[in-house]
Amino acid sequence: MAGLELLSDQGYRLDGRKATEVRKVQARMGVFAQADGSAYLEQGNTKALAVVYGPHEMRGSRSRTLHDRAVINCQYSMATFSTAERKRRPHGDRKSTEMSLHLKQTFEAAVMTQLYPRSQIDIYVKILQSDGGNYSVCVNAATLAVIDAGIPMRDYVCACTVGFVDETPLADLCYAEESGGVSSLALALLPRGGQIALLQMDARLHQDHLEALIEAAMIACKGVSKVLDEVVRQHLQEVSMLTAE
Amino acid sequence: MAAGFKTAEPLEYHRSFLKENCRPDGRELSEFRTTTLNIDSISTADGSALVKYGNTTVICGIKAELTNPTVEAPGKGYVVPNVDLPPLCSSRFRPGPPGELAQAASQFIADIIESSEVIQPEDLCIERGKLCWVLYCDLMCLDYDGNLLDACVVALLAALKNTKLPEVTVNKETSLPQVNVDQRHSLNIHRHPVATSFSIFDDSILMVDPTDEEESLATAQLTVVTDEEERLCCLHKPGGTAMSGEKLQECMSRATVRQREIQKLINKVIHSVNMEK
Amino acid sequence: MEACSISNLKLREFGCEQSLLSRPDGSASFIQGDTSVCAGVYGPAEVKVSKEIYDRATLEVLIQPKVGLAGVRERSQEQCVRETCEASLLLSLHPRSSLTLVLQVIHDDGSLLSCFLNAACMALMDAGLPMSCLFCGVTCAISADGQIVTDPTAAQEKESRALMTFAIDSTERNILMSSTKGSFSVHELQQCIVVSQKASEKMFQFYRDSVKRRYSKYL
Amino acid sequence: MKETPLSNCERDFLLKAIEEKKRLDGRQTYDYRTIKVTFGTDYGCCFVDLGKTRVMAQVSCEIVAPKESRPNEGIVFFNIELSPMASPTFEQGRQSELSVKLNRQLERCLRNSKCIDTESLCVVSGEKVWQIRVDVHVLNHDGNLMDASSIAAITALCHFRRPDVSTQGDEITVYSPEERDPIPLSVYHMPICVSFSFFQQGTYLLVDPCEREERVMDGLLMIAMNKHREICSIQSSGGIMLLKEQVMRCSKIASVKVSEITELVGKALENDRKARKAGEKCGFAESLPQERITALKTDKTPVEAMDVTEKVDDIIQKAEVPPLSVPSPSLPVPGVGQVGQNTWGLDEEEEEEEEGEEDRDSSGEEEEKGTKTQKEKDKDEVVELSDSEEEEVVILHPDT
Amino acid sequence: MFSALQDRVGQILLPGDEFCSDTDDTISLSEPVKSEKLVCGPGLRRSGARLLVCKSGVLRHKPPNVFWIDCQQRRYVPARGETVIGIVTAKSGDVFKVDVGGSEQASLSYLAFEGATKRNRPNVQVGDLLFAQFIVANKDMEPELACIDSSGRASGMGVFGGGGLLFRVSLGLVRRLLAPNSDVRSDLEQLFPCELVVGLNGRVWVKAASIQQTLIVANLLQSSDAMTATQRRQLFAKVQQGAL
Repeated sequence: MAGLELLSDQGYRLDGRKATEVRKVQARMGVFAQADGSAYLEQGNTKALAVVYGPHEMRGSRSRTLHDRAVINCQYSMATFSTAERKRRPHGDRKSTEMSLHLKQTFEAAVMTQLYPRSQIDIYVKILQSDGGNYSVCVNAATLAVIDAGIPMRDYVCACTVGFVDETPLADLCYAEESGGVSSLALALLPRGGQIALLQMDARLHQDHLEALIEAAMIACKGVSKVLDEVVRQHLQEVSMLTAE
Repeated sequence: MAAGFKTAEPLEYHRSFLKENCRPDGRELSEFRTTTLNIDSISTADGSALVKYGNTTVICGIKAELTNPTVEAPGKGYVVPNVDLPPLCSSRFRPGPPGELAQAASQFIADIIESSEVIQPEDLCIERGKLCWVLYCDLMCLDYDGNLLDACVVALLAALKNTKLPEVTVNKETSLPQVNVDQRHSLNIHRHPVATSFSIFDDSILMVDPTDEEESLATAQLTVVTDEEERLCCLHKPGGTAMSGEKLQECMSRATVRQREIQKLINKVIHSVNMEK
Repeated sequence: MEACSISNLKLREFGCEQSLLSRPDGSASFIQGDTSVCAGVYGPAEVKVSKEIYDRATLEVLIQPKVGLAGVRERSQEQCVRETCEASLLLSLHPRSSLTLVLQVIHDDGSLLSCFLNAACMALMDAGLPMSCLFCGVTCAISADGQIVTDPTAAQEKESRALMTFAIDSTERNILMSSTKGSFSVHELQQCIVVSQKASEKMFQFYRDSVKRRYSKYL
Repeated sequence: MKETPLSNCERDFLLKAIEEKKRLDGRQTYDYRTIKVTFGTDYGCCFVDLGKTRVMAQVSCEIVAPKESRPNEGIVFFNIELSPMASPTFEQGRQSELSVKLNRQLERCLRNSKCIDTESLCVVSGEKVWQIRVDVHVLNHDGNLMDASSIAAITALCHFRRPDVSTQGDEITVYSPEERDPIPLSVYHMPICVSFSFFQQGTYLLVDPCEREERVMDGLLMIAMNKHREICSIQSSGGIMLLKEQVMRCSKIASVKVSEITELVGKALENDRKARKAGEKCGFAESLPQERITALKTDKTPVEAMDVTEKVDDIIQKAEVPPLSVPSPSLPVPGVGQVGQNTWGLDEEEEEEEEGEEDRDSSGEEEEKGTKTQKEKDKDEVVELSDSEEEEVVILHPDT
Repeated sequence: MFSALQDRVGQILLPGDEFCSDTDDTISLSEPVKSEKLVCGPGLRRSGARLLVCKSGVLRHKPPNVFWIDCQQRRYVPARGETVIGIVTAKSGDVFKVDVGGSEQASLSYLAFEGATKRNRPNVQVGDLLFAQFIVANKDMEPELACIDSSGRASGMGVFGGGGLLFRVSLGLVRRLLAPNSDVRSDLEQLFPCELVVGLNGRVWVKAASIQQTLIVANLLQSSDAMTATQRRQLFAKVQQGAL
């Protein structure tokens, strides 16, 4: 890649991480009182906030009610200050509409919607600071928020973005790597069954490398799911201690 | 009782009048409503005119601005007409983007300006390829009671004749335009297009200058635009009952009479405004 | 009142294909020389409450240009085609329903509005909608030297002094719709009307032949 | 207008048929429907028929100012129009979910994979570059719009020729096709999309789903590749649970299909180039299927015009000549004229003191005052302009 | 008028053609001027003394005095007494909303089933197929369906559809299928046994022994839509020995 050296020959990346190392994940659940479920997640410098309302009765267009399962309504938007130059239309443009579509689809697969027929679950995700991997950070934050709301899910949904430089897959790309024209693959995984809820790839990559890239992405996702699992257990510990007194 | 009959059976109500070939407001079939013209009523515009066809009121304001000509036509300035039907002129128009009637009217006015060559675009050019005038002609309907197109054409023509453009000289070194406001010359108008609208009732009866009610009950609309040399600039009939060549000929002769009438009116009013200055 | 001379008038080769699309209820493509248009008709179908008319069907015409979005010119052409179709369709037979006519420009090489009208008429017939008469579109241009040219190409249109498009109905050959550009004398207008009425004979004969060919298997 | 609903029995039958590897039109699981590629009259216009799905693509170019972030690169813009002609559910104007998804996927597949050389589109670096606009119109929706649109878009781009251009200083001249023959775009590779539909939670897989199969499928995996077996983009949608092995199997099938389609497109482009070189007429008119009974074509037909002049003359004679005398307008006050018998007796109110102003208090006047332009009351009153933002207020006296 | 129509039977007519009665009823002393009664079906419209054609198609004649235009149409317009296949779209209160492919959704009361009472309601789910008859269908009223005939028996109507395939054909083919001794049906019978439900709104439901045969019948019917009788027989014969 022209310009900056994405992967030095000793195997270190721009921010000093190893090829398969995921950025530092810090998360807190139950950050808002009035929401049914909420979570704040930082993955490296990318900060996202997820809020879940529901399952509640259908509001807005009644015609979309499904008589056998809940309708998931997702909205993805980026704060105007989240990127270098100010974003004029935070959620109207095609990119964020598509991102909301993908979130909706990912969680329609993971959440057990058939338990709540004729109802609606709203998931709102806001990117406060964007440093690459927006999609995967949103999915991870939303997973925590749905768990915090107590809505049953088949499994954690953890996502990760993987790049491919000089024949080696790089886990969890930051903005510099993503915009450097690296072919990036975003993967949302249900770790226990190894099932892929969503797969999205840009830029050119030869077919033979595809297997290696997906393998690396699944390992990275499993790593993220361990971190998320640990955050949930610790949150439940605190809550149970408070109620125990 | 007549009001009840009119709202219950509007078509029958009108037919009863048309049998004695007159109309609910007392006019004959080929008679126009009182046409009132007021020139130079807006001082902030470079040219303005207000026209009333009975209740239908249209005001036209022309603002001239300096701009560089388009790549395809470096030697020509251009005219940007726009017909606006705000909600205040009739309950049928809702706020928001212009509806089909407003857009069709704007397109009609643009076609008239181009087809009738009322002004030569070359007159609007100051410096070939660099600087020219653009005339924004905004026609706003203040009260909609049928026959919008006739009122718009007369308002536009009167406003164009009333337009005064300041002198512009391009300073050689800085190539910046210098505008001296007090030295103004008016546009020279080559042709005087005047529109005459008809509507056809019950596929047979032809009537001139329809009101809003007559327009909504009519089965066809026709607008003929002629200039002083009896050349036709536009024959706009967007569908509706078919008309034979003879019927069209009848309309065209009525239109030429109307053209002379309006031209006389405009010249007199312009003359009175200049006299008074 | 100078009149223009009329000699060797001709119509470019034209053709039509019916029910070429599977989804619309009626569809037709019409080709005049290089100008070609594709039309699709849906209806009588469900109508939006805001557009519902109690005693007749609501006809909606949409013109899609080849490049970019529909502008003011397409909107005024839509009005012409819509009111022409409304004059020929028996809308009162299907109250509170909607008819949608979509016209897609395939290629514009002159006489586009008449190609719209011909495609619309064939598509409405293909959809089996009740009509009181047929209509066809004829475009006449008056060239710089006063010649009348029927069915002009884009080049002929550009350097013509005046351009007129007429919709003519099949029963009494009268003028349903007229849309003109440029200036012309009354005499020239009447001449173009009579020429268009003559040309419409050929078009209606072509309509009859194409329907005859289409039903040739069911006689 | 809503789509006709899908009945339960139709859904059950389709799923059972797929389990027995049987499809509605008798295709195998990995078969494509017949693909027909034809070209329009001018360069850059191409039609793709994928079974009954019909799509038209048109490429056009325009000189615009470049983006600040990339001053010496041209701009390529894609737009898929779901025309209301294609299906009763497509509405005019409103961006439906499907249209957003298709547009984004086409953009990702053709723009992010850099298949068009944008540097060659630069005319004057930083000032003027070519903007290539690809409009894809969907004419008939019978399933799998993504594949049809991507084939149409890339074929139209290869078929397109932009006018030649030369620059002297900052003056650029664009040559029309007659002066210099236009230049093709430089296309590095041709990404083609292949769509796989999944049924019964991923157990069954079909290529190129038709419209009925799309309505019963759980999800869709779209893989865009070029003939050098490079993957340009992957996108999975719908609530499906994929396994890694399935994705790998799909990419192998995709590479086979892509090479077939690329070869077909290459042949079509070649035939068209030969036809244009041989000077034959080409375009939509030629592709009219003459053999079908629903199509009919006639060649040039003369219009006999013998008795035109007689007819016109008798029409004009019959019409009565318009009267020459015309009622003259009355001028109650300078600046105001009126013609036609006036019903409101304007003259009696002659003695109104405000001259030069409409003295009838018709409704038109009040609203007009409400409008932003302040109407001039009379000569000496200071004309107070609307709160326009210029610093100093210029008082205009109309009678100077 | 009668003879004018008579000699145009089998020809193509376009909207706008008309038959006026005054041309041919020459007052002849010989045979008494019988007032012939004409029954004009779809595609013909009476306006004053004239008979106007309003759809393009072939003029057909049934012996006594019935004339109609056989027009190829895809969009169904409900008419009283016609049996159609509908899809249940909604259950609101005691009325089912049924999609019949027309301009409005038809309504079907829960009592309009055989043996249905207030307590013993019919088991109808959203998405089921219904074979029903129109009891009310005109342009000014919402169409109404019923699954019982005048004597209260179902006679073949009601919910059906397990295991078969529903597909759409043009209204012309449906009329030919339902014609008394229709040749299309006789050709089909020679192929292999199958169950066929034909709705006048262009919807056909077919179920054969295996899925393969059901698909073959469906494809045959859809392709024979635009074929002459001879071409169809060849196709059926080819299928007979070929792809069994």
